[in-house]
Amino acid sequence: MTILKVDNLSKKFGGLNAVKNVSFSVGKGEILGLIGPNGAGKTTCFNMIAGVFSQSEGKIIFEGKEINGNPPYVLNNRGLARTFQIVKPLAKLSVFDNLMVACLSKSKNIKDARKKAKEVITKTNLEELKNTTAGSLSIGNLKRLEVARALATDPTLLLMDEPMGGLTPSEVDGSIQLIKDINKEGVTIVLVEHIMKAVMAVSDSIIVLQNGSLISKGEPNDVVNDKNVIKAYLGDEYVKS
Amino acid sequence: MVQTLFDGLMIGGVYAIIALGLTLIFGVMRVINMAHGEFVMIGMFVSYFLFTSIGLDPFISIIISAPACFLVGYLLYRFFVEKAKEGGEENTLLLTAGASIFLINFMALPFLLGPNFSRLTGDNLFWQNNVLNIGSVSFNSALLMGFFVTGILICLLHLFLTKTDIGLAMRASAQEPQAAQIVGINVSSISGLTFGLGAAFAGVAGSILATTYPIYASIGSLYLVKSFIIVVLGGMGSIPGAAIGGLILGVTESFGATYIPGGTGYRDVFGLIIFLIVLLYRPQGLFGKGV
Amino acid sequence: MKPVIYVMIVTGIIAVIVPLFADLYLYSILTTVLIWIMLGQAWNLLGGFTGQISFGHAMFLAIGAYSSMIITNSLNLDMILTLLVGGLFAGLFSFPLGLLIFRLKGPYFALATLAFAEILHIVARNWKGLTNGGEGMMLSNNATFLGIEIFSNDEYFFVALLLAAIVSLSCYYLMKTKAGYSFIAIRENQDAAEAMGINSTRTKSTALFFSAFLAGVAGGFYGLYNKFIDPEMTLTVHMSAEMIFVTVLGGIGTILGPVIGSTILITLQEYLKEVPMFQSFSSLYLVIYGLFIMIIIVYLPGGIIDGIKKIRQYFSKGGDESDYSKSG
Amino acid sequence: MSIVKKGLILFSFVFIVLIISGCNSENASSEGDTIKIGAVLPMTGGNAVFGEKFEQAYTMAAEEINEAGGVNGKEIEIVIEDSEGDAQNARSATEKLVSDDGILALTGGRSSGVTLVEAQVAEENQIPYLIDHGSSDLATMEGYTYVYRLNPTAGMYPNALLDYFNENPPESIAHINVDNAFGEAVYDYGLQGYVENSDVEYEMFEYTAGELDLKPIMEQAKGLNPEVVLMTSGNDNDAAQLMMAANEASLSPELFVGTGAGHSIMGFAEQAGDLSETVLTAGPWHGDKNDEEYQAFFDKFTETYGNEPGEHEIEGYTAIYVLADAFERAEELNRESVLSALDSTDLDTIFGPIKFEDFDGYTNQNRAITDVSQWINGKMVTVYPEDQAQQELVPFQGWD
Repeated sequence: MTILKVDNLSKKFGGLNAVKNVSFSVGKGEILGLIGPNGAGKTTCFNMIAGVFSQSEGKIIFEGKEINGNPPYVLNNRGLARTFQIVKPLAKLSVFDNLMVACLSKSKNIKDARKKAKEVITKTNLEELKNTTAGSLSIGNLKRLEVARALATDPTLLLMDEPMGGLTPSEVDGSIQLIKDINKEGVTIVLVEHIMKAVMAVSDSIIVLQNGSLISKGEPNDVVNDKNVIKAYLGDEYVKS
Repeated sequence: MVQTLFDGLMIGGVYAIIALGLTLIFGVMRVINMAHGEFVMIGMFVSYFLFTSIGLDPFISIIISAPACFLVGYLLYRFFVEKAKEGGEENTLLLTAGASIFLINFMALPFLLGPNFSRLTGDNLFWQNNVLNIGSVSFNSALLMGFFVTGILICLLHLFLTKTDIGLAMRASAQEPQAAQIVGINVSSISGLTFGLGAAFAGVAGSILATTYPIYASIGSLYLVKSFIIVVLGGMGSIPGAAIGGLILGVTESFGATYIPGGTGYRDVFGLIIFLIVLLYRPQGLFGKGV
Repeated sequence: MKPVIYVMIVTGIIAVIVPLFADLYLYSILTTVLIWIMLGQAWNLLGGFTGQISFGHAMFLAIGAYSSMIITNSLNLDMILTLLVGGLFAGLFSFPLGLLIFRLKGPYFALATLAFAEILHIVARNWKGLTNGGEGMMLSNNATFLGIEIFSNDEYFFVALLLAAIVSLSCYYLMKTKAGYSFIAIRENQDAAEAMGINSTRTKSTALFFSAFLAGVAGGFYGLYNKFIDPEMTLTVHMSAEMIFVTVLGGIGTILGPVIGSTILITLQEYLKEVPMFQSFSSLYLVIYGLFIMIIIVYLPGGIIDGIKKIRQYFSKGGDESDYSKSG
Repeated sequence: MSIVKKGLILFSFVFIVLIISGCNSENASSEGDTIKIGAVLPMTGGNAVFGEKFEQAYTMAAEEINEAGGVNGKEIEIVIEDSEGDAQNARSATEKLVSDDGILALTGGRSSGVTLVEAQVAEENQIPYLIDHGSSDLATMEGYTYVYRLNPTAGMYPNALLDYFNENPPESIAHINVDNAFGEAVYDYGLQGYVENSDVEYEMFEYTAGELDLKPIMEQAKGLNPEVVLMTSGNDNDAAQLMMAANEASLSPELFVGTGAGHSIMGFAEQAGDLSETVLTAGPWHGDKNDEEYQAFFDKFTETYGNEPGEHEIEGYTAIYVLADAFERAEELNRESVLSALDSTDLDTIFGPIKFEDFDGYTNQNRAITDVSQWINGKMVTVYPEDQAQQELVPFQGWD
């Protein structure tokens, strides 16, 4: 059953049309990879779904209800969470309190929130960093905290904006494992990422954008071998005849 | 009607020259300077001292009051403001508020300005109660002269900021200190320069105002709020914006005070209301580029 | 030990010791300190915890002060009711204000609050019917607290002690609630807070409401204590700045900040007047006071509490990280 | 930092407060051989110049009395507390003086707001307070038993002027009034009665104290084409600024009349220069020039302090003499007997006869003489009422 349906979505910034009638849908429990060269409109698409700004044309339907630039907190209450490409930790607060803020938006009182926060912390194994102030964490842990905070709001759909950017290889593996665990608990994920290894490892299906329009859609292996994807990414000479 | 317009332009010129220095300190450097009025007061004191001791005309004593205030501003920046900036906005706000208390009461010590009101008087003061009538409109000649001096200064500062390399370095180190450092700008001394220049312009305003207005230690706080209004009204960091913002505020208050019944008591409210409207609906101000 | 108990103990000790040797003047100093603790706490809710630096908070103080004076002079209600109503008026006034100016951030927000306070100042000076204009208002009948008539300085001192304790405790517990966490989240990073389901405008206006309410209550008490108010005492930039001084000096964003800041600032002002060395020139003591503020802000940006923490960490080599949920 | 530790820190802070304040209240006890007078004055802030004037007047009076053997052998000492010129400091400053038992009476205050608060605190703590300059009528209309006033109230300032107007009624008056307590009292308790029951065309224009751009107000007043322009300002700074604005707007009525305070002090003539020529001022009588006692005071003051005494200095000087006289006549040296002594004060001073009576709603108010004077080449000369007039009143000179 599709949880998110995007149909001929487009967005114009003045003269520039960043996204040109893109359509795709995401099934419940699926992981969708969203890839494409820089400036392909990935983040614009992502932000429209996350409610940061509204679309010029087209519809986004999330769990049967339309999204059109509604404020992020409304969408979050409807079960849509997101992580930021540039991490936004609550710097002066401890890791535990970062999670408390997220848990409180869904739980009735402090006690439940505290219990939930403990759960999430163990699930995302940030246990030993519990009391350190978020501002002093490494980039890897900051990215992990972003995911943990998003998870703590019990989302049904999680939008991830380049969660692996700037990570060491071992941190990438940790992140892949984290995404898989979250997905196992029934959370649908839309993942924007450049590191192909990760996208291939986790995605059930992939869509590829290039200067605003959708050039390929489907299983990871077919998409990877699709000529125009290679052309878009690596340039003509790499296209095997 | 015409008289009110020119009255408004004259007082607008006064507001503009006071706010001019603040466009550098607040507009460009984003430092909320609560002691800006005190720089104006120091400029007034320097002109008062020079006039009473050697009879130097206030407009000429600008060549001494501007560097004097520059020094005060530069020292205040390098020893205090620069360190307080890391602590966040409310720290610079409080630091300069503390500096304001310090400067007002320091100048109120007997051997400086002392507690009393003084004023430039005497026949050798060319500007003494000198009213100029052009057509049916009467002008205070000192403010008229001040109006032209302000106009020239505005153009000079605008050209300085936009055309010269130091001006460019000033704006760069205000907007992106790290980036400016990487390309070899000594940010702390350039910022000190900007702060000092802002103070110097306030000193010039002091000298101009000394011709017609009373000189006492706490006069600075009178136009503090208005200067912030003008800087935001004109657009943060936009020199022509501040000048025109000052004129608009002056003319609005003048018309409000003259034509709205009982308006004299509510005179300042008109300026404040315009300020709020601009702040809410056009945050980059009338002439500022998008913030 | 639960904070409520420890606050009660401390308040009890003070209430017992002070009368032993306090004279009229000392009572007035301590009451002024307690009033500024309340005002500091009120400002801290919005400025310290929610990160919205307001530079015109004197307007809520003034609304509280004028409404309390008018209510006591006309209806002579009990002080508790008068202060609550005064606070409520300030709180209600904060809603339309919040909707209007919460779109603004940083210096613009501060300047907008400053502009509103100036407008109120001019209105207070000219609206003779309500505020008796520049002449100010005198308290015509004596306020009563729980039925007891409050008149002399020691009576006002005890009420002030009680109110300051209640205000500080209510701030402490407010910050423990869900609202408290969302205040802090907005201060730290508004986008992240919104992404976690926090409606920033509603939360900010909630913070402003509580902050205005407490400032109104403190303002009401300030008016009744002084038994006379005029626009210059309630609506000047100096009053708004003093609220910030008290909080930032003690330690912004902490419950104890305003308590320590107010105690030090007010007693320092009075003490400097006493020092014979400064009597030579009448304005010398304020020169020293201004210099003191400048030095504190430069060398103790986090305020005195932060300073104490740093000193403690310096000695104990790696003291415990400040886990928010534990510290004040 | 656990809660307990913070509790201790808080507690220690409050304790330090007690020690600091405690120590300075010790030296306040009376050492027997001096009688102290407490005064709350604006020693800092915008009105510090007036604090200095009163301090000079008090010191000179006290020195003179002490040289002449003091009061029954005891020396007089003046203790001054700074109010910074605003009412919120007045309460703690007054309470500081009150808690010093050596102080038997209070004076000073200067601005209306501070005077009202000082009166309240004096009444609450049963200490006599002799107002020497504060003009807000409220201070002696609240039925206070401990508050006395030797100077006229703001409402009384225009008394002599209103007599003059009754003799030669003007058609139109433009009143440029300051929007603080002083300005309101001048109108509410002084002019309002006259304006309502005479057919003069009267309009008030309000300005804020310290405002520098007064030209629009003068332009509006000009629209009324007034025969008399009445001006009220609390200090010489504003008074001079009003004349300069009138000059710029070339507003030229028959008469320019200030209502005392700012228009009745030397500072006005110094700041306004020749613009002050022929400007009238209606306010407290500032001494009879040809009375030798007054002349002696005038010369001695000018010689010791380098500037000529005006309304403030005369009132301050007189206040100390009135209190000294009360101390002398009091049976014992305590606040109650000083109070009863003040009640029966009947003293002739350079400020005229001093007697405290209850009349038209005032209590313990001295019927101080008011007059209309005119600035003639930098000097204030009484021109009305005739019996004290030194010169004939001349209309406004106009702007040459």
